[in-house]
Formats: sequence, C-alpha cells, structure tokens
Amino acid sequence: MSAHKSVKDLPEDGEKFDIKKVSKLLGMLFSVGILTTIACAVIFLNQEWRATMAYSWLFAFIFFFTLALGGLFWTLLHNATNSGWGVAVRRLMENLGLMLPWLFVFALPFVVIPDVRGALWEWMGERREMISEAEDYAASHLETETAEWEEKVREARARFSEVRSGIESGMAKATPGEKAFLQEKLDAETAAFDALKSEDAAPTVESIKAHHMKESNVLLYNKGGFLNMGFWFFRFIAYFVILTLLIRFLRGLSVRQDADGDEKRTMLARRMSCGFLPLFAVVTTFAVIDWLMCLDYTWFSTMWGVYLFAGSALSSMAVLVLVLTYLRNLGYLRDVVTEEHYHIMGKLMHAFVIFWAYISFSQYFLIWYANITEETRFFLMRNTGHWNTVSILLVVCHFFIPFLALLQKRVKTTPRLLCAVSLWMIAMHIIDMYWIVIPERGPSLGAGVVVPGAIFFDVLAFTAVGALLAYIFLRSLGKDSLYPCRDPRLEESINLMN
Amino acid sequence: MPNGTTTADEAMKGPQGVAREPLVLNNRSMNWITERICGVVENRQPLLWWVLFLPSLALAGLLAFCLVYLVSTGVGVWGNNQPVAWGWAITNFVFWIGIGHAGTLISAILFLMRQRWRTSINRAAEAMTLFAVMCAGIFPVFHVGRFWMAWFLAPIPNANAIWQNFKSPLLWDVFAVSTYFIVSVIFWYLGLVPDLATIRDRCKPGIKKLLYGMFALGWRGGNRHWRHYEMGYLLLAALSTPLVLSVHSVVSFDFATSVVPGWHTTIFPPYFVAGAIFGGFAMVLTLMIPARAIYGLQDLITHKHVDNMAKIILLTGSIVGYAYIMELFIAWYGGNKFESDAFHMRILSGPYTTYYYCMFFCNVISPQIFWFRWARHNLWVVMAVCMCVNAGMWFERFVIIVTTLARDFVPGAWGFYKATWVEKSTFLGTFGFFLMCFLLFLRFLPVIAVGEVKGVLPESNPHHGDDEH
Amino acid sequence: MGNFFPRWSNLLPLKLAFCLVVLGLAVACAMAYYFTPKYTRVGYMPSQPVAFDHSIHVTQLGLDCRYCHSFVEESPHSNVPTTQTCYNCHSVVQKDNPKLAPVHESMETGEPIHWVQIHQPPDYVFFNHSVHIARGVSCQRCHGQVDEMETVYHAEPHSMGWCLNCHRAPEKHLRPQREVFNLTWKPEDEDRETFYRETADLAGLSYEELLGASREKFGFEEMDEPMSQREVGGVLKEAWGVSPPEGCAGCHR
Amino acid sequence: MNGTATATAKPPFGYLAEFESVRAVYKAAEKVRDAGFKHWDVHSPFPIHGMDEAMGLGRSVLSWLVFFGGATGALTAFILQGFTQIALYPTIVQGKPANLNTIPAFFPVIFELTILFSAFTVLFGIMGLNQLPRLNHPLFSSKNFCRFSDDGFFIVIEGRDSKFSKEKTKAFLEEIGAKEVELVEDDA
Repeated sequence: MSAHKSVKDLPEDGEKFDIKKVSKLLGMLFSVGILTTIACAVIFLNQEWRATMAYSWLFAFIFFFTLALGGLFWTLLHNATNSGWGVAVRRLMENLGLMLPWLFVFALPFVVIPDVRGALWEWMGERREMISEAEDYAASHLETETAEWEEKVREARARFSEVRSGIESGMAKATPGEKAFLQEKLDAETAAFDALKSEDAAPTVESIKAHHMKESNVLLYNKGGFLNMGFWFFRFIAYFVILTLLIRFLRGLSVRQDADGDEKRTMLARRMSCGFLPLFAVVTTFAVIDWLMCLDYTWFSTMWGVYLFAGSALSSMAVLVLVLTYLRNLGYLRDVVTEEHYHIMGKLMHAFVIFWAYISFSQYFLIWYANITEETRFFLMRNTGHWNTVSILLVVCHFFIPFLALLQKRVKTTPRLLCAVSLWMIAMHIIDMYWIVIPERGPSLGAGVVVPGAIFFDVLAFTAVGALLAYIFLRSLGKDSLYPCRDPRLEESINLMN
Repeated sequence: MPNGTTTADEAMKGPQGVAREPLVLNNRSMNWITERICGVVENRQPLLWWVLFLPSLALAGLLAFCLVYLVSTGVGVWGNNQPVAWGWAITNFVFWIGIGHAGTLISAILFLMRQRWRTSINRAAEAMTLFAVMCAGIFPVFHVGRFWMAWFLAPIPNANAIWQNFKSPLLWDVFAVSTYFIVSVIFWYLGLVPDLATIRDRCKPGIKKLLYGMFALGWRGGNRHWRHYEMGYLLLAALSTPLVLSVHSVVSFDFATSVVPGWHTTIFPPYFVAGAIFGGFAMVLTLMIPARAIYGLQDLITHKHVDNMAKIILLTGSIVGYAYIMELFIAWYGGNKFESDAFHMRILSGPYTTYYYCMFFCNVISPQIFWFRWARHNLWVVMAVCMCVNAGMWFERFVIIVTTLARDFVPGAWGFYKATWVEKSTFLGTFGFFLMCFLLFLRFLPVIAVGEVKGVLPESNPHHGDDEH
Repeated sequence: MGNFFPRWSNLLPLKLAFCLVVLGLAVACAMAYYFTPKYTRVGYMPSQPVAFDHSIHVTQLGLDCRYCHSFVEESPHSNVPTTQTCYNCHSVVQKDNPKLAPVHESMETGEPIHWVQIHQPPDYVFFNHSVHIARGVSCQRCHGQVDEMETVYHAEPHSMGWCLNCHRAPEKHLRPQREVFNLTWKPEDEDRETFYRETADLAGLSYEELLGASREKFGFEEMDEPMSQREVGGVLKEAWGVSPPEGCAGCHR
Repeated sequence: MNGTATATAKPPFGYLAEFESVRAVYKAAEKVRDAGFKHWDVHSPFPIHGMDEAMGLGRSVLSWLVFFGGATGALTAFILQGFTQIALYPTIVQGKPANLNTIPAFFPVIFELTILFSAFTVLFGIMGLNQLPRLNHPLFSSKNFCRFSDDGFFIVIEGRDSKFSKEKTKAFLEEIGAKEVELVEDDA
C-alpha cells in the first residue's frame, strides 16, 4: 500500500512529449506513409485497378475511423459519467479522438473520385442508371402513353354512358329500395369515371418515370429518400463536421484548463458531453450504415450501429493501452499512471470483449434462426467457403481467447501482458473490419469470391493510412501536456485504488 | 474528500463544483446507522405500513381468487384466442420480468463499477427483483393451461421418452428465468448474512433470535471469512451482470427469432435489456421514495441516489428511444412489405395506435425532463416520471405483442383482442402480491445493507486521517 | 451471556443436509419406480363379469383372435364380442355351466355384458388398430401373451415412451402379416424362401434381388439358417416402407 | 454460562481485544502479523479494504473453484443438449438440423447453466471455506463480542497459537492499542 500522492509533487505544467526523442520513428513513418500513399494514388489512377483499390481503401479507412471514434467515445463517456479514475489518461483519449478531422482527408477519395464510390456503393450507379433509363423511357413513351390513356378514357366514356342510360331507364320503374341501390351504383360509376378522366390521371413525364422506376427496381426506388446523392454528400460532410466539432470542443476545454485550472471547465465538459452522447450515437450509427451496411443496399440489420460501436470502443481502448505503455517506456506518465489504471482499462476491455460478443452473437443468431431471405445474404457470403474460416476465427479469437485471458487479474494489472492482449485485440479488429468490407468486393466486381492479388492493395492502403495517421498522432501528442495537469480530479486519479 | 456537515438541505442544491458528495449525510456514526436500519425491523410498524399492507393483502387475495377461477373454469376466461394467443398474460410476464432487472443490475453492475452509492438501495432493489420475478412467473405457468404439467419443461427423464426441444426460445426462457431467480436469491441472501447477524446480536433470546440466528449461519465477521465472502460477492456480481443481460435477451428471443413482422429485428436483445433496466429503475424509485420518507432514511438514501437513478432512467430511456427510431427506420429502409405494414399499423392505421403513442410518450419523451437538474431534485416530478415509465413499459410490451399478433401476414387472419375482467384483475392482483411481499420484507429484513453502508463512511477507510499530521 | 445455540447445533446443518440428500434420492427413486405406468398399469387384472379364459379358447381350442374381436383389421377400435358371439357355441357347448349364467341372462334381457376395459388409451391419443395390424404388428406385442392368460391383465405399460420405443425402431417388432394373429410365432420358425418370395412382391423386387440384398445386409449364408427378428423386421420395414410418426402430431391430432 | 468446572482444565479459546477505530485495528493487525501469530483474526462489521495485506493473507481460492464450477455447468449443458437433441430425440423443428450444426441454438442454455453452477459454487464455496453454518462458537459467549456486527473492531488471538501465552499476549495486545482485552474461555 503506497502512500498518498499529492498533485503538488507533479510538474506544474504537466509532461510534454518531446517529439525529438522519436524523430527517427517519425521520419520512418512519414516516409513510409508518403511512399505508400503515392503508390495508392498511382493505383487509383489506373482505371483497371481503381475499383479493387476502392475496397482496400475503405477497409483501411474504416479501421482507423473506428479507432478515432472510440477515442471520442471514451472522452465523452469519461466526462459524462463524472469519472475520476481516468483523468490521468484522458488526454490520450482526446488525442486519439482528434484524429477524426484528419480522417476526413483520408475519406476524400470517396467524395472526389466518382468511380471509387461507384465501385463501393452499387446503389449509386444503379440509381443513376435507373433514373436515366426512366427519363428516356418517359420522354419516348409520353406520347404513346397519353394516347393509350385517351383511348382508355374514350372507351370508359362509351361504357359509362351505356351504364348510365341503363341505370336511368331502370330507375323509372324501380321501387324506392331499388332506387337507392341504383343511385349508389351510379354514384360509384361516376366517381370512377371522373377519376380516370381527370387531369391528375393524365400521364406526365414524372408519373411515367416514377412508375417505370418502381417497375425496374422497387427496392431502390422506395429507399430513394435516403439513398440519393444529394443527401449522401450532405451526410458525409455532416458526420465529419459534427465529430470534429465535438472532439475539438472537448479537447479545447481540457487544454485551456491546463493553463488556468478552472473547475468550471470540468463542469461544462460534463454537461456538454451528456448532450453530445445522443449526437454521437446518431452519427456513429448512420455513418456505418452509409459506409458499410450500404455496401449491399438490399441488406439491413437494426443492430448494425451497435455492432460497429462495440468493436470501435474495444479496439480504441486497446490502442490507448498500447500508447500509454509506449509513453511510459519512453519515461512519461510514470508518476501519474499506475497499475491500477491498467487494471481498470483491462476491465473495460474485458467488458467490451463480452459486449462485442453479445452484440455480434445476437445479430448472427437472430438472422440465422429466422432464416429470412433478405437478411441471410450477409452471412451466407461470410459463412461459406474460405470466409467461414475467418468467421470461426473471429468467434474463437475475438471472443473466447481474450475473454479467458482477461479473466485473470494478473493479466489486467501487468502492463506487458495487457499490451499483448491489446495487440491481439487490434489484430482481431483488423480482421473484423476486413471481414465486413472485403467479402463484398469479389461478387460486386464480378470477380468471383476473392479478387486475386488484391490483398497487396489491402496491405498497401492499410500501411498508407496507418503510417500517416500514426505520424500525425505522435506529432499531436507533443503539442500539449500528456495529461490534464490542472484537472481538479487529477489527485483522485493518481491515487486510484481499485 | 471534503466531508463537512452536509445536510439534506444542502444536498438538495446539488454538488458545488467538482467536489464529491458524501454518500451518508449529517456525519452519521456506525451505531446510528445500525439503530436506524434495524429499528425498522425491531420497532412497531408505523400506521402507514398497515394502511398499505391491508389493501395489498386484499389484492393478493384477488390474485389467488382469479387463479383459482382460471384453473377451475378453464383458460377461456382469459381473452386470448387466435390470432392474439399471448395477450395480457405474456405482456404482464415481460413487464414483471423487466421490473425484476434493476435489482440485480444495481447489485451487480454498479458493484463492478465501484459505484458505492449502490449500497443504500441494493438490498431493497434485490428484494424487489425477487418479488417481481415471482409475479412474472405466475403468468407463463398459468398460460400453459394445464399448469400442473409445467414440470414437463424440466429436462428430466420421464415415461414419455421424449425430451424438451432445446431449440425453442420458450425453453431457453425457462432456463433463463429460473436461473435468474435462483442466482438472485443467492446474491440477495449472501448479502443479507452479515446483516442478519447484526439483528441476531441485537435480539433477546427467543424465537426471533433463533430464526435470525439460523439464517445468519453463525456469522462472526472475521476477516478470514470476509476474504472469501468478498471474493464470492465479487464473483456473483461478475456472474450476475451477463446473466441480467442474458435474461431479457432470451425473453426478446421469444419474439425476435420468429419471422413475424414487428418481432424479427436484430436490435431486440439490447433494446429489451435497456428497457428492462429502464422500467426496473422506475419501479425502484417508485418504492424507495415513499419508503425513505416513511422510515426516515433520508440520510442514507439521499438526493444523490435519486439523482443518479434519474440519470440512469434518462440514459436507458434514450437507448429505448434509439431502438424505436431504428426499428422505424429499418422497417422503412429494409423494404420488406410486411415489416413496414406492421409499423404502419402500429403508428398510423391499426386499432392500437393509441397504445403506441402512449408508449412513445411515456418511455421516450417523459424522461427527457431529467436533463434538468431541478426535475431530478423534485421528488414529485421524479415520481411522476417513474409512474409514466412504469405504464410506458407495460404499453411497450402490449404494443409489441398484441398489435403484431392482431395484424400479421394475411388479412383474413386478422383479429382484435380485448382483455377480460379476469385478466385485468389478475394483473392488479400481482401488484397486490408484489406490494405485500415488499412490505413484509420491510417488516422483517433490513431494508438497507447495514454493513455495506458502514463501509462507505469516510472513517471506514483504514487510511482515513493519514494525511492530517 | 453464553451461547444462544447449544454446541450440538454446529453439526446439525450437515446432518440435516445429509438426511435431505438421502431422502431426496429415495423419493426420486421411489417416484421413478412407483409413479410410472410400468408400475401403475402393468399387472392390472380386474375380475370380469364372466370368467372368460383365453388360454382355453385360444391355446386349447385354437380360436383365432378375430373370431371374437372381429373388426380389429378394419377399424381403429378392436371390438369386444357381443353376447351373440358367445352364443354361437355356448347355446350348445357347456350350456349348463354355472359360470355362463351372466351370458344367459344377458341373452334373455338384451342387456350387454359389462366387460371391464383393461387397455384404454387416453382420449387425446389417436390409436388405430387396423394400421398396426396391416403392417405386421402382432396383438401379442402390445397385449402380451393373451393366449396363455386365464384372466386377462395389463401386460405392457402403454406409456408414451413405450409407444415411441417401437415407433423409433419398428424393425424390432414387425412380422409377416399372415403371422400377426399367431401369438406363438418366432422368427426362427420362419421359412426363408417363403418369406422372401412373399416379401419380394411387397417390395416390388424380384426374389433374387431381394435375397441378394438381404444376404449382404444380414450376412446369412445358408438358406436353412434360422432367421432373426432383425432380418425379418428389417426386410419388412424396407418392403413396406414403414416410417412410423415420431412427431407429436402423429398421435395427438 | 456453564463451563465453570471444566474451564480450568481446558486452554482458553483466546484473547478478544477491542479497538477504537478502523484505522487502529488496521495498524494493530499489521503488528500482529509482524509478531508472527498464525491463529488469529480481525472481526469487523464490514470488510476493511486492504486488511488482507495487513493480515498477510493471500488471494482467496474461491475464484478457481468457481471457474471449475462454471466449466462443469457449461459441459453439463452441452452434454444434456447434445445428447438429448442429437442422440435421444432428434427431431427437425424450426428448420434446424438435428446435428451439431445447430450449436448456436444451444448457446443460451449453455450460458445459463454455466452461471447457475458457478453461483452454486460461490454459495457452497463460501460456506465450505468458512466452515459455516456454525451457530455455536466460543466467541459468542463474550458479551462484548456481539458489537462486532454494530461498530466494534476486534482482534482475536487464539489459544492454540504456538506463540500464545496468557500474560505476554495480553500485554502485547494492550501495547498495540487495544481499548479492552478479554479472555474468552472455550466453554460453550
């Protein structure tokens, strides 16, 4: 049992990460990142490889996006729950979240290059085709359809006058009861005829178009309110704007507190984080719906957002553990972070290992059990052939092995062991993301189950995004103190006892 | 940790700045805590106890009558029939099972998260859990019709040479609910042992001492015992946490594994769990706010507790809201005609649209008032929202079960369901039974975990005062 | 102040737990034996209004089952003979035997004899005698060695598990249809050639084909080796395409 | 209450020393540990954080017992379901085959039984490791001791400890800050 530590014993301005210490690593990351990015750009320029590369890029992008998203989530959660333990590591969470604005840069290929997004999200091309085809059809068929309609009205008029005269003659000798019945019949016939001949029923370009689109692809037509290019672009930008605002606001508060130590900033961060959480939930859900679920626009699952969130929180906690250990090995944060912090981070990882398993099992299980055609496609693709090996691997290695490992207290409190588990978790998250994105590639591009040789693209894209982001992340670590040095809860955090 | 003389009035105003609030107000001593909590059991009950107990007893009698009437006359006295074969019975089952989730949640999850404010409310919440699960169990057992055959659900060899269908969600339910009940009893009882010892040590020799002494197992509070006890308690908490999640997930499987529109959706398990916690916390507050006033426990169950629980209600209510919205979105987005029709029927054109709006208002809109501190600190507002939530969660189950069954695939098979007086009285009767059990619990067992509350006092830290020199 | 509980109370819980375990096991064993149809039904032997002796009528006199239970082949229910059936013989034979007094009385008054029903499936079970008879399930399989009974009693449990035993493995019980009413039939008595010639027709195969297939399956070499129940039942099951229902709806409709 | 005649022949159960506060009993426990006593215990109304280290006790073995209890539960459920659904009563319902490919459907029950068996192991594990229920104990004959469940903090050094001596131990307990030291006879 160690003695009570006081904040007074800590350096007043916190610890600053000296990036010169790691300049070699930074240089390496930068050069590797730039080289691989150029290689990726070259591939993107090649018409033939562009579509294949698009999937590689999405896989790389989404992996790092979920990590950064997790950084934001932990920051929000820490503030919102008024938590004390995590103050010492909160700056790391904020720094991880701060990668979100940068990720927009890496998302640019999806916005800028039409072929890239077209290859990934087939609904875009199909929708464009559907609309143009319907327009052509409407333009060429307006006359014939109008003629047909006029013919129909003519026929109906003849029939109607016949019916009317028949009814009227019948009325003359009808009993009052029969009269009422005949009147009713006449009214109905009149209404039907009026509806047919009214201006609204006349075929227009719009009505023919809509009808034709419905005929050619009812699913895509019905989803048009969500799956259309204008709204898609708007959402794409909105996600990044919102996420950037959230993380910059919270980190800004935190950094300003480093200077003045104002308690009110903690209170404000807490209040705002509570309000931000719903926003975060909505953005996360729809971002992954847009980018991953819509890889096949016919498939859907209400659990999708939660599933991605679970993996995101889990793997970003693993990243935090690794970064923390790295910094401690370099000599930082030694007085602030203890094994007790590792213990809690380990426990949170354990909780999210279980949560991830719970969510993914529920999603798989319900779809497997009900066995409805429109839902099973996703798992049919991934639970047959070689992808099934990956699926089973995920079950065993993403859940059972880390679950059993983290069951022991020793693993959670020993930084070395916890780092091993974290590395394992990140590897599994890579496989998880790969398993979500890549199986769609072969069938979508009409190249069988797997596009041969494409794995090199995947590795290349992953290296490019990873190296550059790591470079930016390490540099951003050096900007401010590595822990919120004037947070009123810092003393509580460094004296953490489990 | 600053701990001046915070009084209830000051606590009303909420925390000043970032300082941590004390969990026990007015600097109470350990002896005061023992006296106050054990006093509830040892002293004469206040008049209000009898005023509440007698009607509860009467309602419990009504429950017994309804069940006897049901069994003696036949299940036809309930309103369920084709196509709505589940009706109120299963609505009530899911409702009560949901209520029963907060207790173990408070005990287990908050314990794991080192949320020490749980100590003042966990005992009562666990007791509530048990009684709620008992109430829940009544419905499926009698719903099977020939309830004396209910033992067929147990996987034991019998002369029929057949086995249960382990692929059926209903059988999982049997396992989940009975496991949950047993584990909750163990958890509750284990927590009670040291407190029973406290009462035992205060009793004069006699029948009371005999009973409390027997159930206290001869507890002596030695650290060599506490060591295993604490580990066991921690393990039970760790086991109960996924158990709580699993129970309502399995209940949700009853619906979600089917292909019925409005039932089959992948978000059901976490959505049901959040809803259960939501409803359970509302019920805990509904019971504890009056109880703390009647027995003068304001220093132990403080505004901080109410405030925290209100926040959990806000959080879980919002998660439930998220699920409602996702369901609607995917029903539209998924493009399945039957699914979108089912939701169209729920919110626009079906016979039960009012229920949907009641549900949405009670569960999603009403808790949003808890964004404001004044609302969380006004007990009347808190009580009002809790009542809303209690009702809203019942509506939710009704909406899920009845609207879907009344309007499934083929219009020719559509129907309308109306509960009979027997169903309504049975449901009312379970409230009587529930309250009766709870009042008896207040009368005979320590309503707050005596030992655990002492453990959160500042002077219970062996290093308390180490710095002051 | 001394201890409230006496010293002997320390071991009491263990003793109680031990007793409870023993008691529980005893109750479980007792229920497993006494509360099952094996115990509650088997051996039920009510005394009938007329002391009808099956062993005399069947074994000594060689009456066929169907002489009295005449509709068993066509009907779901196996009928109990009317008084007239008895009178076919007993108007002449043993006319004055005092044991037959109720029969005479019944004949005079027209009031049927109140036979006590022994085998009675519950009303939620649909059991059809004719289909079982038609597919080679002998009377003796369900009712025991009635031909040797002086007073008929419940010989088999007739529990659901007992039904399922046969439904799950019918080959253990089937016999050629001509032998259904032969309560003393044994598979060893069966003549292989006759059996296969008959069964080949049922199976829609030629005699040689069926024999060849069976020889491979059941491994007999000489035609005059005695047949086993496995062989007889197995071949018949294939030939008839017997697949008894095992789901609930098979019997509980 | 009785036990006056035999008490002289038997060794005493031990000394019961009362302490003022949690802090005092914690400090005292560290000293008793350092003095090398084996058969002694700290009695308090609630578990004192860090007392295991102060007494020099290791981690409880209960977690291992529960791990194996849980594993037994999982195995039981797996065998029960596999055996009944695949071997004894294979019916094809819900469009699911009667073989091991149905294993996802067995997960809920496997999970529940794991928890159930673990919970029982916890309960009986605690009772077994602590040798409870034990309704009669020499300590209960001390009038003072019953305050352990209210606000009393006690250290008990038992007579069977090899380092125990009637005079020295009493002096030792008073030296480490006991408010009151009482000799408890093994009468009952």
